[in-house]
Amino acid sequence: MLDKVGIAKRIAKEVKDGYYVNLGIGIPTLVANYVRDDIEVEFQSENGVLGMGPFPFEGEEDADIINAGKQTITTLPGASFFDSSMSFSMIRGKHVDLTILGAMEVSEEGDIANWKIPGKMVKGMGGAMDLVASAENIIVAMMHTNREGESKLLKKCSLPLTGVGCVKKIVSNLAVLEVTKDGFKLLERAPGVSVEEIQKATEGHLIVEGTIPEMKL
Amino acid sequence: MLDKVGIAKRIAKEVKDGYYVNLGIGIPTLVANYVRDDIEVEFQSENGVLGMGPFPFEGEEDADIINAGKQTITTLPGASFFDSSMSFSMIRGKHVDLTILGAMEVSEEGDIANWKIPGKMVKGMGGAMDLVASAENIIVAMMHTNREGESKLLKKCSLPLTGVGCVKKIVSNLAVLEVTKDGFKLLERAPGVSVEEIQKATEGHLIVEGTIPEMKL
Amino acid sequence: MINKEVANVNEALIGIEDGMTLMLGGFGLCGIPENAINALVKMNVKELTCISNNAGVDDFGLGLLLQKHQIKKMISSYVGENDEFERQMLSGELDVELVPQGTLVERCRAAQSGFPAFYTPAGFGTEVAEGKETREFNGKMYVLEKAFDADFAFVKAWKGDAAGNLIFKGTARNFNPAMCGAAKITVAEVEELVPVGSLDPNQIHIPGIFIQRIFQGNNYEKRIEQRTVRKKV
Amino acid sequence: MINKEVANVNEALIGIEDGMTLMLGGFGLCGIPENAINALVKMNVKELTCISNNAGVDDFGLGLLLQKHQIKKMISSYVGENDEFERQMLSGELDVELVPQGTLVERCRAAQSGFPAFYTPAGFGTEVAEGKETREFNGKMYVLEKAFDADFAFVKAWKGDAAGNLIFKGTARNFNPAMCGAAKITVAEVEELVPVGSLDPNQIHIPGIFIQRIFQGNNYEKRIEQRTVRKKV
Repeated sequence: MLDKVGIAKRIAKEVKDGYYVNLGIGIPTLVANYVRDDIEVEFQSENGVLGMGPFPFEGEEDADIINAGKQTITTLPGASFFDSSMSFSMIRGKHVDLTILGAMEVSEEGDIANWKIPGKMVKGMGGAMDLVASAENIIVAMMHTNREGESKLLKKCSLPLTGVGCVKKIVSNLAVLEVTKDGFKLLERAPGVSVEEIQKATEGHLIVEGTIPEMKL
Repeated sequence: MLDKVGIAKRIAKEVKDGYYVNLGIGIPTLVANYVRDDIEVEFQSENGVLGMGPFPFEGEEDADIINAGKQTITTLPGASFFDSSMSFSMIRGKHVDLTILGAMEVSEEGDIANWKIPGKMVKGMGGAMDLVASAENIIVAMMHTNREGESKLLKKCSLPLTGVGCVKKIVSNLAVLEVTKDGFKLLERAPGVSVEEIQKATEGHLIVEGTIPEMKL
Repeated sequence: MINKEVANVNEALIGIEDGMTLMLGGFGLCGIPENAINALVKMNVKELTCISNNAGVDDFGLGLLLQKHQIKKMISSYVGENDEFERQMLSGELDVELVPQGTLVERCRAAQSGFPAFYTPAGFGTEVAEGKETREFNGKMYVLEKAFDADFAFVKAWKGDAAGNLIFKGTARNFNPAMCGAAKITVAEVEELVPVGSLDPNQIHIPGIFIQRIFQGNNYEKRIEQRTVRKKV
Repeated sequence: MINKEVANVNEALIGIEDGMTLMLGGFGLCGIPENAINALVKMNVKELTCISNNAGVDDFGLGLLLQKHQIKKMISSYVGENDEFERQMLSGELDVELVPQGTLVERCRAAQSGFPAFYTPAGFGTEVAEGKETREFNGKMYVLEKAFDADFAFVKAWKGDAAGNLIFKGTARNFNPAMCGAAKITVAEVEELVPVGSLDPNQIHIPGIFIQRIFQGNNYEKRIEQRTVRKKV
């Protein structure tokens, strides 16, 4: 079973040379730390920066330079700042190659819910609805089940949706799955996790074809 | 009767303190020369400049700094350059206070035609359609009649329209007229021009109320 | 040059009334019009509708207006940093319209640019699209979204001049440019009001035509929400 | 940093084919992609649809492509400076779609920004609106206009870096920024290719993400159409 860092490490392997990548808040933010350093990737943050670097050294924080998670950041050579309108031109216009974000629920049809629990929690969708409605390449980083052990990979989402039919790939603490027209296709198992455990944790239709390899990190 | 400079001088009196003004090609361009110098006005050109100054001194022309008529220009302190998209945000968004442009024909309902003579001449509308569709304050600079002596202030335009019901005021070589819901209301006569001459040169409905003063330049 | 400079924040706020709709720039606490917000708190104007990407934190930014119940309705994309906000929203005291972030900024830009409406893919198939027209273009579904209609826009820039020209810094730019000229009156506060003519005309982010009032702000706190650092090795 | 630099204009044009739709920046002859146009003339690609505010003059800019009958259709707002253009248009050799200038640039920006369509007041009641949907918002009539769909965009900037970041100069900016990323492939030519990291991130007009190929242009003629001067007294 993977921890958050493990999920981030596995997703990092999906990042290809020449990709512009938007990272959501939480686990996705960690992905930047594990991308191979022999490829060129630029990170975009929807609040208006392209070419993000690592966090600043202590004492070098600048209140005017943050990411979408409101964390202080730095920029790399070749970086640029722009306004929110242009930022979403990049996102909606499909100039961003890969979007990695978290989810509360994903359905076997690729629907995603991650912004609201009616009557209980409403943080808002932020830029997630624009991202999932536009990106051709969306990877969801999530826990396979909630704290009560209930599956978060469902036939139908129970929570208000963020987007419909948009998720292409899921990396959970248990597995890597592809969302196909027939359901969740199991691609890889997390280290030490069996197909049966994944099956048990998946409410939606799970497709298991042949031997499922254990993932390499 | 006014010449082109006279028309420009009369229109210049319509320019008020604090106005952002877009000047069309031809007579309107001349208006800038005659605006009172005790008021603050900024000239916008739709190709992407606000705060235009006079033409450059010989030898100081810059191919990268032109107006919408493709003439070399200079800028004044406080000027800015921007792209065409933002330029039309200024125009469509009603941030430009006054638009002055030429016309081939104007109708008594305020329609204007100035971009095409079917089968004969097609220059294109440039920014004129955006300007007339958006501006609340449009003054047309034009000759009252064509070379054959036929009126250009008509009941209905015969040429393809640039915009409908948008012209508010006309300064011609013969008169100043306001476009009202009942037709062309005569406001002022050009020096030495009689109401009868104006009436004869106006095909559309001309409203003459009381004594019509001669314009002051 | 048309002069937009006003003496101070109080002069900049003349005309603000109860029940008005305001736009406020900023992303989180980054690039928010601190001086204008503090003055709105002091003048105790009520029943406001606020268009702002976020709602501040409990004791800073728009959180200050929320504390005093000056806000009737918030139009935002993300409000997760503010407990008092969540409390007022879940109790029904506060009316909230949540809008996808890209749609939020484009509804500002549409107002700025004279577009009444546009089609966007964001929110199709979700409750955001409920009651709105949806439509297919080239095999994909889109939602019709409309321009905002606001009374005042408050923006904060890094540098500006009396002509109203603005330059923003870093990610403090965010929603500020799209709100300029998107309301009947746009008020810009700047960290540094520089002499007219000292800004490079080629490098102005927002030309003065979009601004009605500008003033030199002061006492900027520029609070950091998530101070995240790494250690020097 | 993702490297977009290509060695020269020929490499930048790889993939251009007969019948393609091209966007070309510039206003009149100001800010046009001179190197790309000259190379398109040389490679003699045919049946092009060109989206460009103007059509050059008889012997420069797009006029060179018109002379060789390489253009099947022009989509422009103003074409008054080109006799050969007018001749081909009136004779029916050339298909022409005239579009209001603000609509022209916004149809580029819509393609750049993922908006399929928008409503604009320009052209309502004129032949521009014929066959298009019209609609009332708040008592005013608007026309539905759609995003362009182009294969290549050619833009010209003042300075740029290998990451594709661009800065334009003066009114040579015009249509160039809205065309960046508005076609499948955007090619930028620059007067000066500067080292990555030497441009101020706060002052970049177009971030590199919108650009696929960039090269150092040469032999810029930058012809002036209307040299208008005053005498020193």
